[in-house]
Amino acid sequence: MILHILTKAPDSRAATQMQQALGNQDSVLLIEEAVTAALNPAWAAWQKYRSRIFLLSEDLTSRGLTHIAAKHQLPTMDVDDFVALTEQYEKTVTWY
Amino acid sequence: MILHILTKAPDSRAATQMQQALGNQDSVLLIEEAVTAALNPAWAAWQKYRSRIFLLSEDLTSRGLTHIAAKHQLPTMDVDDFVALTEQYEKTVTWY
Amino acid sequence: MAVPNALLVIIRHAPHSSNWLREGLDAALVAAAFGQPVHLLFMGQGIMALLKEQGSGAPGQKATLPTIDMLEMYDIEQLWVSEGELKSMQLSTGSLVEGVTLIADQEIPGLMQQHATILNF
Amino acid sequence: MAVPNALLVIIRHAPHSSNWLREGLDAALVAAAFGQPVHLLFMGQGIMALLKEQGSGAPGQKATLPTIDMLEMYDIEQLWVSEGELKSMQLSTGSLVEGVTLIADQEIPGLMQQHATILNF
Amino acid sequence: MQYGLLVMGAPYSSPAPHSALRFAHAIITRGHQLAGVFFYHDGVHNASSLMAPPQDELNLREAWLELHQYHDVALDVCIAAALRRGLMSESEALRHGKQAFNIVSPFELTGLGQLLELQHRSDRFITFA
Amino acid sequence: MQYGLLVMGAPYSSPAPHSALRFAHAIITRGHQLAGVFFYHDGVHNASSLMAPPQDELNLREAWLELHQYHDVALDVCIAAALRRGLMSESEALRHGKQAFNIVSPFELTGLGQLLELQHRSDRFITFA
Repeated sequence: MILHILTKAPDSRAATQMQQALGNQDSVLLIEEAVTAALNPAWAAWQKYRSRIFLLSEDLTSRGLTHIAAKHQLPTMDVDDFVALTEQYEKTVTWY
Repeated sequence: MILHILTKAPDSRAATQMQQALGNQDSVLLIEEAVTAALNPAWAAWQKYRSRIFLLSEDLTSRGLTHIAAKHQLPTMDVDDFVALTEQYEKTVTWY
Repeated sequence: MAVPNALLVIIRHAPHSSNWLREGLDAALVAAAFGQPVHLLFMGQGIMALLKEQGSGAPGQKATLPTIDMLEMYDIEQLWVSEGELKSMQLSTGSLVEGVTLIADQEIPGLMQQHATILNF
Repeated sequence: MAVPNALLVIIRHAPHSSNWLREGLDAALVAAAFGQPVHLLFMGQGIMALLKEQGSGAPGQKATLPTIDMLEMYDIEQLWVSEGELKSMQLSTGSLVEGVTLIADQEIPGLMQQHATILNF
Repeated sequence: MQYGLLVMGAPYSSPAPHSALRFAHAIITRGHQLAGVFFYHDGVHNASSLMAPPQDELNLREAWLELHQYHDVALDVCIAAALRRGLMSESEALRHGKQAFNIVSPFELTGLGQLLELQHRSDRFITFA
Repeated sequence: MQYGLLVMGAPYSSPAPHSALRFAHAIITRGHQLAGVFFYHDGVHNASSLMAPPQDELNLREAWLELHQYHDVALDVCIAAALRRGLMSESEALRHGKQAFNIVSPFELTGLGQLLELQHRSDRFITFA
């Protein structure tokens, strides 16, 4: 079980490679530029990894995407939740 | 008339944006990571801008792509030709 | 649209991801302060600099919006946004600050030709 | 394939474009020098590090191939290459250095799970 | 739990240092230990004592210093990555015949062995890049 | 013709400085003038006097120095971009109360006005980034 942290946009190479490496029980946290995934609810990963993919709320706020994420009903978490998530996953891998 | 210099791969945002900005009489030089375009002769730009898009040969050599470019019969130029090209174009724009 | 000695500054990078956006805007502001007419073209992720709801976010991160608001004071009034890219990012003009002008994709090459000097960030 | 304390180093960046490749390989070499079993996985542009025809190119640019050749001396013998990405880059195994092993895309998640420690470059 | 962080982005050019700092404080707030931070690749620039950002921007080096002072977090900097990028301590400056240096304690220049050691000794190891 | 170059990539992290240097020599070989090089964004790291790459790698700062010595090329560094990234001259070090500095002549810290001035006075202006 791995927690994957994506820091680049959904159309980046990092995002493609992360999806290739994702196991059935892994989760994904989208931070930094990756929160632009909030703009595109049709991004395949939203459907495919439902209930185990999250947006970091502080990075949504600074980029002006909080309302768009809420409108699309996408799951967010703050940095404390981020730490809590790392407590549950022994390994994390960052894609950048 | 503009000489466009692309430094990123054909699947990058920089490559997409360059193609949006390209005028009918403009030329393109592919340098640095952009020389990976040698791997893909089906890249739309090769057909669309035939006779005005070039690969920088020094950057092909250092990346081990010289033979692949030759096999695909793609046009190359060295750094002296690059300078000669800038003599002909009053403006250059670099996409990175 | 054609101003003989105008500088076109192209902004293609988003806030916070790098310093390209800030240093691109700085170049535009300095050129304007020196009296040169300056036009801005926002492409791709650069469009995110114009989102009006940008918050202060995490502590210590400097916001971009105050700089965007400053452009008008420097007489930088022409802010073009690539219409095709706005659409492909699924954004509407309503989510952007006021005062931007949409430009059709096929007009971008013409815009490039009309400007004697271009800086691409 | 499963070695309990092996380190998996993932290489995703091409030679010359940045220093990610070189600094990723350095981490792999140091781990091996410390006696840790090290496996390498090449994805995307990282596969270009394995092209056997890489020349010296422009003066002053350090080549990557000597470092790749050095891996075996450090007992780093497992070099996996993502088969799907090799194909999508239109490269064949014949264009790569000897000693690489192709790995099917669907096996990559399993590879990640089997390694206790991973460094991603 | 023991956490270790790897930071590979430069201040002001990458958001990675900001994300890492925010995460570091959240770790500590939740009662965990932060064993150390290893700076590699462009992340070595976080350690520069000559960093002088505008006054309305966070000085990232000072933010790391505070983390060390209040929470005893080790701040290790990869020596090979640092030298190449123009960062050196007093002893390295002597060795290279340079008149100045820009890495001072508690930032420590060290080898990549320390990175691997930190990864092994941490229950959780998170990369920011 | 008069050429001007804008360099916005850091040594060893970006290929831009290498490309720019190679281009600079080719300009001069073809009989043109190189009026100046402006370092902006991460390109300011090219000017660091504390850069100490491995001996089998080109020292990029020294390569720029040679270009200045033999061909009288002005080497201007954006002051705002430099200070933020930990690069300063002796006078800036005094002003900021720092013990050291890592920018020395012929590299000159200057404002963005110099970039615009170089662009205007050059017949050809090429960006490497």
